[in-house]
Amino acid sequence: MMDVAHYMGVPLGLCMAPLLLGIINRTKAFFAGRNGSPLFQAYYDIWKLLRKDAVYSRTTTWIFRSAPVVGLGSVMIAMILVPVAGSSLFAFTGDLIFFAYCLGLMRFATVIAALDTGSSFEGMGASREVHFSTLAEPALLLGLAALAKLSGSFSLTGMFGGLSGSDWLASGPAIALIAFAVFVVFLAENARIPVDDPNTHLELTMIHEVMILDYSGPDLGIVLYAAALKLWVLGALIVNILICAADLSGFSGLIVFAGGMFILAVLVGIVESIMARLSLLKVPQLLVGAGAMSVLALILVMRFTS
Amino acid sequence: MNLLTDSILVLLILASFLLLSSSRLSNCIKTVALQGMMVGVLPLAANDSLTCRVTAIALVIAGMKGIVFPYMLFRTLRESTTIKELKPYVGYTASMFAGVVSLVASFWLDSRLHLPVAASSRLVVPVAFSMMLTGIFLIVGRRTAVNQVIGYLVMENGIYTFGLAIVRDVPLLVELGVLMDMFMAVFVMGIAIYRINREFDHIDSDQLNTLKG
Amino acid sequence: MQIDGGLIILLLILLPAIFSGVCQMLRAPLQVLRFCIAGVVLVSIPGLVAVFQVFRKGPLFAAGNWLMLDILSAYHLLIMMMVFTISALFAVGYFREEIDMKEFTIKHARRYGSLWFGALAAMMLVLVSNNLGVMWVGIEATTLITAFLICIHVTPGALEAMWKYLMMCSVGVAAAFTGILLTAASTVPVGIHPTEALLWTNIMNSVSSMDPVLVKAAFIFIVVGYGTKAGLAPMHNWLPDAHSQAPSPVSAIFSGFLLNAALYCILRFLPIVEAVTGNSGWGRDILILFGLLSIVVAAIFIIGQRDVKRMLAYSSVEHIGLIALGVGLGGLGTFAALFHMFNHSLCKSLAFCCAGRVGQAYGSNDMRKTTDILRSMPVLGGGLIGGILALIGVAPFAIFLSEFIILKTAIDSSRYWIAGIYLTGLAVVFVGALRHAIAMAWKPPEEMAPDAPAKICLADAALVVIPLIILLILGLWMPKLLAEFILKASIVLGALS
Amino acid sequence: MNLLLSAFIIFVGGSFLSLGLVKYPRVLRVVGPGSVVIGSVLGIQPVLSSLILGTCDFLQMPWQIPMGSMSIGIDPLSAIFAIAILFVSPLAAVFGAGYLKSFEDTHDLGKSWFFFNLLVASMLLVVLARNALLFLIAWEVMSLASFFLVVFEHERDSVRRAGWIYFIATHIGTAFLLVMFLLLGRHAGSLEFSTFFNCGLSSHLVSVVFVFAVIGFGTKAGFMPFHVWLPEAHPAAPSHVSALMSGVMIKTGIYGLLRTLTFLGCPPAWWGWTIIIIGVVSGICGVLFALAQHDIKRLLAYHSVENIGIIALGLGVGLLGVSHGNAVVAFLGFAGGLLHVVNHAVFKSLLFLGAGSVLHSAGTREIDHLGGLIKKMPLTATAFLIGSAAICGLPPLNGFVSEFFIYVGAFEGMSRDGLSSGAAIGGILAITALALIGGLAVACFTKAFGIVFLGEPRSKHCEHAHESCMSMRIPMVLLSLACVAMGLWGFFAFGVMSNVTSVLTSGLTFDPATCGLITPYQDVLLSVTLFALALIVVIGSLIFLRSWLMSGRIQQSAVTWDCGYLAPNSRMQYTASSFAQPITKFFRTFLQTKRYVSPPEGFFPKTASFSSETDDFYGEQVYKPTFNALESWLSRFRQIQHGQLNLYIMYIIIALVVLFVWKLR
Repeated sequence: MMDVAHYMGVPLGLCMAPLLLGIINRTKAFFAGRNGSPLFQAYYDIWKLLRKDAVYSRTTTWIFRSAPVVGLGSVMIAMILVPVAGSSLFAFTGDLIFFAYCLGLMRFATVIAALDTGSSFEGMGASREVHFSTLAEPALLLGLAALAKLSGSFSLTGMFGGLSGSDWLASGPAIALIAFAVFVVFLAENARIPVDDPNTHLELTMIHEVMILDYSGPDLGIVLYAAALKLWVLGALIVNILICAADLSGFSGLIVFAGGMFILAVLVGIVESIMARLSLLKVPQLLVGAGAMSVLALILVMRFTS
Repeated sequence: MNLLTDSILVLLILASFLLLSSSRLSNCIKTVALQGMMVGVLPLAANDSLTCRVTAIALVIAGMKGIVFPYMLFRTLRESTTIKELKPYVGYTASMFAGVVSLVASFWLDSRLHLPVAASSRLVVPVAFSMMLTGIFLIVGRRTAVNQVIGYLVMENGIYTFGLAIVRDVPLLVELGVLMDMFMAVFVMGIAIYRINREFDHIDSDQLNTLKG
Repeated sequence: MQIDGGLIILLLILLPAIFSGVCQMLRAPLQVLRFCIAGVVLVSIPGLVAVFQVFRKGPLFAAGNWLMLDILSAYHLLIMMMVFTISALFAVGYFREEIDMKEFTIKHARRYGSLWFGALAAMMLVLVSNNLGVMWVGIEATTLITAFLICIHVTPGALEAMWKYLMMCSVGVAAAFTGILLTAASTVPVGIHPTEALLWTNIMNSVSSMDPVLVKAAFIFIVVGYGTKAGLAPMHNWLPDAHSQAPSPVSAIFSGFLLNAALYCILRFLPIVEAVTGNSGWGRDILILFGLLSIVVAAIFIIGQRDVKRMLAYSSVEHIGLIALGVGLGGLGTFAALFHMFNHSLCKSLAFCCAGRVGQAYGSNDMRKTTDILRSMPVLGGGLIGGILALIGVAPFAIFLSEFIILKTAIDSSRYWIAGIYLTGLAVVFVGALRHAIAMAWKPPEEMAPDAPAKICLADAALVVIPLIILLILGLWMPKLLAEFILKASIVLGALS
Repeated sequence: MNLLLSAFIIFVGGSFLSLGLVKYPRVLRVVGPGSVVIGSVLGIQPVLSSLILGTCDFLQMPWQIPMGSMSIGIDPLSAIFAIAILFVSPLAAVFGAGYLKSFEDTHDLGKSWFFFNLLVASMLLVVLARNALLFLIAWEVMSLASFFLVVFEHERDSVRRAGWIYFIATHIGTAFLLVMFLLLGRHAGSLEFSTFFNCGLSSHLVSVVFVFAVIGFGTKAGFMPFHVWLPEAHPAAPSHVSALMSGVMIKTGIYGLLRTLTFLGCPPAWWGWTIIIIGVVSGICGVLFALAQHDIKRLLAYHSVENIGIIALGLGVGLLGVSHGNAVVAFLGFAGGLLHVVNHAVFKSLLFLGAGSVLHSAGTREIDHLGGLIKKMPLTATAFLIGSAAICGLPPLNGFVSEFFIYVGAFEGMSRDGLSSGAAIGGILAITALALIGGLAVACFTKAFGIVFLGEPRSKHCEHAHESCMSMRIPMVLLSLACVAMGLWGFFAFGVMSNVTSVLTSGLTFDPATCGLITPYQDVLLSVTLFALALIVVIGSLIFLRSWLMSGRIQQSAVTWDCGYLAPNSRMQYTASSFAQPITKFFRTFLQTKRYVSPPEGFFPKTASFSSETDDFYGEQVYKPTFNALESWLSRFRQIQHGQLNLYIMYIIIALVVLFVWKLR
């Protein structure tokens, strides 16, 4: 499929990812009745940070310094695999495994970097991060497996490309379940409410933010950017599930896709505005629930296709 | 001859009963000596044709069982302070009863087995069985070591009688060997009892139970 | 080379008997012990010649067929030589300390030497007799002679053990005598001349016309009777007492050959009863029952055992059970059982001798006290641990191989229950014995361990290492000669015909 | 074959030589590991050629032993295990040379090297043997040698106990193997492997053989309910031995199972199920227990259970594929499982060597007492990091490739049929388990690496820590490189794996390697390789970019942000226990962690303490009570030896009577 989306997907993501943060914040501001920060605030922040000097803890080592780039690199590779409007730069059978494990590598890097500081707060955040992602990973993979079963393909592109409106008609509930499960994983992995509050100011309650407490300067910029990219790639999965009904390709597909991403961001903003953060002890239940939904979807799918 | 054999056999059973019911060790030894003597002469009574060899062997055996073994046991007993079986596992009345039961069982067993009996009397095999059982009963049911040796002798008497009943002619060498072994056995047991007595100041087999597990 | 077989056989019995007397004339304890070595070597010469003859040309007969050495007894003879040699060699080291302490005087030594040779003569008589009655006489004689060997040192424990040994074995052997009488009775219809009625060869020739019921009854008496002496459960109770109280070289003989000799008598009867019952496995079933029972009982007692010699004694019960089981299974099992007999005798006599020396050094046979032996006495301790490992069936040792073949026989004949009980028993033994072995080998002692012996005697080292190496080699490579030998012997037992 | 034989002979010769060189420690230090290295170098060529070219070789020599024959052979299935043996053993040996130096005065290293060489030799023989008796003897020698290696530090109670448990477990496992081989041999008529195939066992007995093989080989491999010896023995053994045992020896169990499967013909579906369920249980429980451990080597030991679980998942998927006649699933499952065997051998031995290096320099295995070691032992830390990432299955390292195979195989199994088919559910199970294991493994190894090497030292143990000597570093470097290299070799692994799986399916109606269905997956693997490469390149260039960005910037140093607290100290850091606490609490039903808490009390609390201990569920709740009950039950029978002569004689009489009643009615 030699269309524009094939090549534009990755650049689009690289450019637009921080914008999602802006949209989310604007949505929240709208709900709170504030003006809010500019849409492009995330770009300003990253740009500002990249130009700053850095302060490092004496405890830290090269692990701490290289973790942001490892994270960024892996999320970029993951991005290559995510289809935009029905096609990705590369696709091969089983690439969703590679995708999931790239995000795993990013997490691994972030967590050990947090532990590198020796701070108990960052250790706490790291501990929570691995706990929640342990539960999120099966939910994500099972959800994707259900999609794979539905479409008969085991690559992200083939999977979303194989879905069509008729699938929605045939097994709509299953797909909806999957979309919801992946949405929960998306919120959890990106440290959004109700799992984590990116704007909290109490270290004891943070997850993602606390892990990067000690970063400063360019490294922090990279971390922020990588987080935005992660938001983008996981969000792209959801959007792909939802827009697969509209069999689009080419430039129009790109537009629809981007629109979908923005709507997703707005949705996140709405969720963040109307929901409170869950108690940390409740989060596992939410994630296990998401996993259960994935399993349910899988069973539904198998019933329908057998 | 049949009458003679039968009467000896009855005497043997009576001796067994006596052994079962008497508590004084010296009495027991005397009884077993008597029994041994009678067992020894049994072939003389049972055989129709007395050869020289049979007579000689019978006399030797009677001598051993009736004189030598008891003598050795008496010697052993003299060294020891125990003269009486105290508190046997099975009381004397009960022992008598057991003797009667074993006798009945022996007759029943004999009637079941249909052994090819070589001897003249049908009574030989059940009496032999009864003596074996009595011997074992004495070994199991009595505490003093001397009484256990006596039990062993009674059992041997039974086996010998049994052999008489079913085997026509045991080769001389074997017979002598067996006799020799028996002699040795009693001898060794005597020495053992003697030493046990010296070491422990008793010949109570019941108290020899430190080795277990 | 023409050798008179009869002469050799007579020599085999007479030589030890003469040596037994000679011992009374020696003047120093050490002299007696050395004479034991010389004597056993001297006996071995005609013994080996006879074994060779038998292997090459078939059975030797003597004294009007009353004495016979066939391939089965020759095989046992070989094992016996080996066990007695090991016992004699170890005795020097074992008693040396007691000699220095004046605990083992010339009086003791003479008695020991005489009885030791007496036992040899008696067991020789068992092996070479063709007459079942004479065989019985030999067994009873070994009982009486070895009873005194237990209490070379008169201690309360030794006396108690001796008394139990004496009584149980006498009663048992008396039962066996009843069995022999029944056998003799069963030959009556055959019409063999009475003086020859008890000759094994004659009986074997006339099994077809014997009364089966009598033979069966006889066999039951024989198995229980001789089984008492062989240490088959549940008649084994004298065995741990006697083995633990006897001096180690004597325990080695007990475990290494006395049990085998009694078992040998049972084995002699097996082909008779099998032939009479039409090879229906009637008699073999009994052996299987006792074999399994022995393995299980031994396993139970090995787990919680504290005394190392008692543990080894129970292990003997187990292994005798194994042999009985193997023979009971028949076929290849008989082969394995005979092979196992060799392995067990070699290994067990080594283990007993080492255990004795270790116990001497620590002043106790309690395994909770004799710990860290690999450090304090590397050679003898190593021999003990190696022996235990070999005994519990650790692989490259030959016992693994023989146990494997026994298992194979059980499975090949679809007797899975037997295989199951057998393996369970062995596993329990393994668990129990290994726990003790590990603690003995390495556990740091609570009190001070005895100082290591001043120097490791080369002879000791050789004594320990050579048997273990033989076991290793046999586990990995079985000489053709030995295989053929055992094969021929198992054919005598009616297997693999 | 001759080269392999000579390798074998060198191992054996080296072992006896080391035994003789006890008095010359300096020579021993060279000879002991030297023979392992030389032998391995010699042997690696035929193994590689068999693996790559798919050739088989067979050699039979007469052997003077009943039913035995010296039949040895090599085919790709043997070769893939042999390659693990011949690659890891020399490295472990070289490491051991440095590691054991500090034991020279107190321990008998001659014996240690004797058994080490013997272990390597016997492992090699196990995978080469083509006769059941030869196999069993080699198998037992392997157990014996490894037992003696485990109890190297035998003065410690825990070590002796571990050795005991290990030897018992492996021996009982062998009992099952004995029965299994004999059942096969009975119907085949000989104990040669070549006669075993389809030897006419009834379907009943085939199942028995399979179950016994799973139990017997599973005990060695560490399948979940039979794994109890692993967490005991691995911490007890010296680290290079743990590396060898965990990395290679337990894989011989997998080898045995696979070899047995080649005898049994087409497997029914429930075999695949069994193996998958074992894989799920071992994998998940293994990693959970690992997470709850404080002892780094115990943690690694549980991870071996986990990885064996992953291997079992692969094999189970493969079996399901075979039983459903699906060549693709069969190939991917088997290939994934087998590739994971090699991969695990590499990264697990790397991790054990790393742990050994830490233990050697810091003197403790308690994770909570360590910290900040990366500054003192940078190389060890880096190697351990690579191993950790690899064992988590993260790209671009080798663990990912094999897990990828299994994932894809499970998916293929799932996608073929609907719910009615077992293969589908098996696939779902495998995917779920792998996903969960992956997440938990990340948790576990971030903990292990993070707490041990990062942060500040948590106790005095770390103060004297130092980087290890050269002979300990080189193996770690080589193994790390292997982790990376094998992460990129997925494409090349394809050909090798099709050789190996064709052995596994040789007796079946289809051969995945030749039926052409699997060729598309060659491109898939090429993509994996390319992406792994791309990942490295991208990260590398980003690092370059970052350093360019940072050049000329002022980089200040400060204390770690302490949230306003003024006097932080290293004791306030997160510990391993606290790091894992949320997860262990979440899974407390499985873990049964014992917690010992004395909470701070009063207004001015002086002392408070918390400690937790997670014993093995099966060990503590299943085996121990069972064995104790059994022992006390059996000991009741000990009363029959009561010392009363009268009753002993009674036994004789009873035996007589019973026999008469039984046999002469």
